[in-house]
Amino acid sequence: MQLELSPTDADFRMRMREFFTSQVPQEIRDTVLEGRHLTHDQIVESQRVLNAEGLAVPHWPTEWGGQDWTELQRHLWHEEMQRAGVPLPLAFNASMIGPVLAQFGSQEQKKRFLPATANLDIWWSQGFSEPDAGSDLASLRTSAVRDGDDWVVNGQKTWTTLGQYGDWIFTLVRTDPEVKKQAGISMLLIDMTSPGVEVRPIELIDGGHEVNEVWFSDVRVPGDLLVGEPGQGWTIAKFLLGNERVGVAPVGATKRALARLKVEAADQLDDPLVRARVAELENDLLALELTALRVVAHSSDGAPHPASSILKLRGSELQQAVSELALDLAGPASLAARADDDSPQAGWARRAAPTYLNLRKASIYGGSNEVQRQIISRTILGL
Amino acid sequence: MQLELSPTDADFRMRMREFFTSQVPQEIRDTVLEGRHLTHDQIVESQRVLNAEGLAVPHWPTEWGGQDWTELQRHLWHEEMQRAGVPLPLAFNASMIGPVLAQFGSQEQKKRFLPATANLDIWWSQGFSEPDAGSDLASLRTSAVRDGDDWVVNGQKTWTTLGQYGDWIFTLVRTDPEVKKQAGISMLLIDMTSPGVEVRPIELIDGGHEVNEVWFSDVRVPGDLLVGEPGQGWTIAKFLLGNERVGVAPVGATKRALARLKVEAADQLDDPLVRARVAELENDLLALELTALRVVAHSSDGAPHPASSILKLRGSELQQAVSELALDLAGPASLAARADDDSPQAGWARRAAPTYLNLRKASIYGGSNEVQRQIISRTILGL
Amino acid sequence: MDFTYDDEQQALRESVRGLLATAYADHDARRRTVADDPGFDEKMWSRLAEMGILGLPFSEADGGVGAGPVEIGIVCQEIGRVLAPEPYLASVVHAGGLVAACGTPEQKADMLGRLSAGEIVLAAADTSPGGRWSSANDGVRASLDGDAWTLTGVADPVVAGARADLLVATAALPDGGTGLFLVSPDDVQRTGYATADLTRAATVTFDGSAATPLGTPGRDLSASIAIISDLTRIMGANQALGVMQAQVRATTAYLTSRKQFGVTLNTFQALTFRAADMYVSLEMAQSMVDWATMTIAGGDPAVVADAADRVGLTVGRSGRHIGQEAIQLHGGIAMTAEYAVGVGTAHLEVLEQWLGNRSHHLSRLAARVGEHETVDAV
Amino acid sequence: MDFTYDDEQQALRESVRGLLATAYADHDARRRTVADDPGFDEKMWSRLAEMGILGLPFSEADGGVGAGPVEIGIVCQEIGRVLAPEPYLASVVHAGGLVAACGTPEQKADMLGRLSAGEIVLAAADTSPGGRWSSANDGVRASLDGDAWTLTGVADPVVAGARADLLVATAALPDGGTGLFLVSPDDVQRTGYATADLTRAATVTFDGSAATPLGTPGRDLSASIAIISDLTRIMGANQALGVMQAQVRATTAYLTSRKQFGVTLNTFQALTFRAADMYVSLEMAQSMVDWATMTIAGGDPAVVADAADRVGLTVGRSGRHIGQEAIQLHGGIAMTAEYAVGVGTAHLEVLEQWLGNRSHHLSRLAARVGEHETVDAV
Repeated sequence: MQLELSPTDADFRMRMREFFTSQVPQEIRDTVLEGRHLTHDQIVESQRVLNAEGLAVPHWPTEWGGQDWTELQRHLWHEEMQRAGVPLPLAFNASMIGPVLAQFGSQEQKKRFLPATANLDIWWSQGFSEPDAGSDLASLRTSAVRDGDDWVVNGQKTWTTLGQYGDWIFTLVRTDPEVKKQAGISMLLIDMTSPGVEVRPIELIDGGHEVNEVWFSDVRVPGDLLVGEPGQGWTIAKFLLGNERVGVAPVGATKRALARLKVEAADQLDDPLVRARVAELENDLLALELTALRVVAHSSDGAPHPASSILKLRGSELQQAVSELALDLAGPASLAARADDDSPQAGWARRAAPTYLNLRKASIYGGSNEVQRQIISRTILGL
Repeated sequence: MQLELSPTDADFRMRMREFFTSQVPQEIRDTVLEGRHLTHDQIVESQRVLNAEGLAVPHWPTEWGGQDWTELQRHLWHEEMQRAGVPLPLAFNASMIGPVLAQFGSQEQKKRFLPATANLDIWWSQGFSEPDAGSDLASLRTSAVRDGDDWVVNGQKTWTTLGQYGDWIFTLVRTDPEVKKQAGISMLLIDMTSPGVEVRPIELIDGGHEVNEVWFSDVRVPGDLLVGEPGQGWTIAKFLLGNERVGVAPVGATKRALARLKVEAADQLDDPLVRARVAELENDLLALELTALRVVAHSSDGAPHPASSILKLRGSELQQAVSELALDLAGPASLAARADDDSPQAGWARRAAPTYLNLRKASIYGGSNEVQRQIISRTILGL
Repeated sequence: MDFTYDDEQQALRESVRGLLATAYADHDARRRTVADDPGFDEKMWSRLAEMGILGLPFSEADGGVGAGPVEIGIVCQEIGRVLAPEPYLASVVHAGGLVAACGTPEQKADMLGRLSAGEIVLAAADTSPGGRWSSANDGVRASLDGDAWTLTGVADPVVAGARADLLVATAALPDGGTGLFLVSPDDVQRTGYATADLTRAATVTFDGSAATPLGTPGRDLSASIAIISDLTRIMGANQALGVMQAQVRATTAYLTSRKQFGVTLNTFQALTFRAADMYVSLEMAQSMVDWATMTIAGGDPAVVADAADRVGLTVGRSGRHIGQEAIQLHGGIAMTAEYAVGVGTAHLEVLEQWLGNRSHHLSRLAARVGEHETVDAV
Repeated sequence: MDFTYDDEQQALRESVRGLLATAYADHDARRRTVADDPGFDEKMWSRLAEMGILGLPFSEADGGVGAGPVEIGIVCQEIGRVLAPEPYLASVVHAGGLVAACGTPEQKADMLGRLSAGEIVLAAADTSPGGRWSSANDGVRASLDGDAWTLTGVADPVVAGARADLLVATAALPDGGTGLFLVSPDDVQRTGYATADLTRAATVTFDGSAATPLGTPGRDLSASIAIISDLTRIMGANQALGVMQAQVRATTAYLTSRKQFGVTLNTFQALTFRAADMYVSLEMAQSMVDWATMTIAGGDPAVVADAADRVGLTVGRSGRHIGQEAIQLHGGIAMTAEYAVGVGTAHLEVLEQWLGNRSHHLSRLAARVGEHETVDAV
């Protein structure tokens, strides 16, 4: 057992830190650090800066732009981005469809999509959840029917995050209604400019437009846009969801949020009860960070460590707890949630309530905390 | 809606307060208030003082020593006893077998047992739980087989609280193994001096001897000691458990415990974090007390209000939380748990750890908090 | 001691519930109403006036109905239940309460009469940017030149401040203490905005704004301001209770109807137990709300202030618990503005941070634990 | 960075586990052992000496093995796992640590050699009645008459104090500061007692008791005393971790085997989810324990003190959570002294209140939140 980073890893970390803080535009990083909303163009710009340096998709195969890093190095890369306020590479591209195509895609699909995906020339959306298929994804009903070489898609997806920016969408569709649930599912790549694709915004309780419904009406999809084999969709989806592990716990971002809060609400740190809440959170975040490092240390390539469920569970709880503290420290100023920038109330205080409300999603999306508890109790504890 | 007690009720309360604080020996009340263990004789003495004034079994039929009080008056009586440190009348006598015999017993049984039960001339024990029949009481296996006019009892009961003092025990036994679970159960009254009855102590984690195993080996019980009809045991048990409502939430006792703690650990009240814990607990206790009053106000005679599950749940949680605060305030002094009275550590601090450990039972015994949550979700919420 | 409503109170509840249900039982209607300024339905405001609801707290002499705190609490609970956006708490209970407590007989008769009739909307400007629930408002200062008073400074958030026909403003007096002033919106700069739950508030900037003292000019009214704040807190707790009742009901309905993995969600014990815990929180909140509301009749400001802290702590905590769990047990759908549950959680937060959050109340209670032996209900 | 044990550490763990398992895997054996004084098994103490476990922390020059904190932590975890009652933490880690840190070369060679060989039991007397985890011990005062030192005052609780062959006592020095003294049990009055988990402790009364200064006479050793307390806290956290691991394991085993209503308890999702939360607490505790143990090697007392507070807070909270839930999920059986789970909960409490409870650590950490921007693992 040893705490210190090896000289190699310490150098690596320093290199990441220097790059992120010097090459990614300050304005973009400030937007992240202050908890403001990133624009489409900021997200794209940031990812291209990373990609130019080979830092957008390090966990991909080296052939397609990946880096041959250790798990620890990937972790350090991820933490340093959060520390510096660098927007993480778009998850739909970097963590989801990219690895899927690298693993299951045809050589043609790889050539066509992977470079553009790494560079965010294509913005991918995710089309998995449906109104009646959330945690129970296998119940999905969106259908794809063979018509010559094409597939004709009908149905509805929902909770499509940032679908309003999407160029393409990777979807799970039912290609065989006769076989049992999981076996009839396939993955299709769909150009969102195709006739019959409609994206409708869903307004969230923080007033933001972050998720969408996506409707498919007789959308014609060429046959070469099916990933893997027909009926392999469930396998691919499990592979994809397993890859969510990297970056599952936003430790660095939550630490930055708490650190900023200590500065922004510094006058309230005289209150021993406030200090105690901060101290508890800092300690919990340390425990979480250490647990993430332990998971990294024990991960072998590929298979997600079951303890990643712990990271998701605690990570979301602490992210929410910090936002709750911010709300309490903001107090009456938090009412100015939708006031404009001329407001006499501090920006962080105005953002406190929307952020608090928005982050309720953290324990729902990406495998709810109930699902995580189920994984822990079944897979780890054998219950 | 009105907060004040009516003049009648205010008088009633003052009368109770005066009686309890002047007629029940100070030494007994100090024992309760300081959280020390009562002796057998103290419990008996106290109940006889109450019974002489008609205050031991006020909820019984007036014919058998009860008082024709309102629910609110019963509540005030109960709270004032706790406030004054008066030991509550022995639950097995006053709240369990007494009402059962008054409702289901034969006239002979009533005459024979009720006056002696009210006066604690007979100390009753409860023989319900078995090693494999706890929350799932209907699985009980202790058998009673007809032999002429008698019943012959074999089996084992457990968790028999204060069984070491028991003169008689009311038991649930299986008199008919052929019919479905609940239908084959009857209630028998058994003289604990009968041949074949053996009481074995169970040592608890606080070092105390509070519960026992009771073994029955060919114990012969005269037929006139069966309560009600054969097979009526389940009905009687449900009636009995429903009666546990009165006194289900030890609000007054927990309030006293917290008030004493504030005095005993007064030097630590300078710490804002300690004050905050105390303030939270005081507020929670107030909410619980008010809820108990609301339940009392809405109770119609007989049927237990479903909200009584809330009182049990929160009552045990707060009782435990106060004991936990005491432990933290005791600090290193709490190590002197089994030191004798010559110890230089304060008595309250020495009792902190055993009390904390002992009160873990509060959320297990008498219908565990899981059972209470089930009742709430099913009966009240319809889930 | 009695925790039940009498027949008249029951009738009041039914009629308010009926009126509000026609408008807002469908959450879409609430959503449409708050989409545009002033963020509430002026017609509903008139109807509430016609039913005598707006005049409930004020004496008949002043054009009101002269009802008690229990009745006002009933109205607030019903408002909370459907998230009705009308500024009852801000305008009637808080601003109206300040006028009733401190105004001259003429001021009261004039303003409360018009308020009760639904002719005007009042707003209390009592908080400066960054202020935290203090009855002093150091961000706004009153000056006296001859017998003309003016105010200078900024108040924010002023709930209902953009729509208000008249502002009731607190300000630091030249000789110390805090006074109350009536200020015409024409004499200030106002910038309206929406809170997270689409309640409306405003930044109000006084810049030598003409002001009419409420009551005797120059008198320190801190004590009265504090009392009315405490009453508003207790009524806010009633409103929060209504929200929580609706959330628990919605959650149980969802658990018994929504299917996952082929069965309804109430098949999952981990969820039903959490619903049970929500219900426990709700009952505790109900007890404290009823109690705090009843303490008002006693008329002792110290008792009411204590009750306001106590109910603020309990309801603050219950609100967090129930509001968060209601969203979690619903899942994604409750994250949307289309669904009342998530918006209700936003409303609970706005009420709490506006009137005093649980940390604030806990700190105040913690400071007083040494002053009593036990806290007794009666 | 490496969170895994090397081969030697693995082997150490296996051999300690093996030895302790033969004695205490059956909880009845532990129960019989603690029933009588001295509350542990002298033969086991000798065997631990023979295996080199007692000498683990001490240099080879002093008769020890010269192992590092990770090795000592392994031993403490294994002790916790079976609730072994031998006074390793009190006698070796704490009292032995004080001697190692402050003794003269002669004192160290003498005492640590005999301690490592299992020939003596030491106990640290560093707390006065009512004292709360301070390195000053105002309840015991040292006096110097000529070159003869004496102590007067009361120490309590002194863990392992009744059995100890030699006491290592802290005392206020005549000229200020805190010194360390060796005191023979013959020169004090001792009253032994059992703690809630049947660990043994004692009240030790010094009444002009002859005392030999540890190290340089008269020097203020507060800093060293604090360092050893922090090391003991971290090793206590290792021990608590072992207890919690055993409790989580016992709970999952119980849930999969115990039947109610005809099915095993793991059928009830409300229970399995709570077991999952216990596991989360356990993992967080494990991370902090590993981390805090590793900080010791860095040798910076301020870092170690901070780590002791952090692990104290986390393990304190995990211990409450896991200890309470382990009993609750077992039900009545865990309330009995016959069953290891409840006794483990008692042991967690004794460790916590002996070495510093979570409130204490939280207060200390809270006082420092303004001194750093973030808390970083590396």
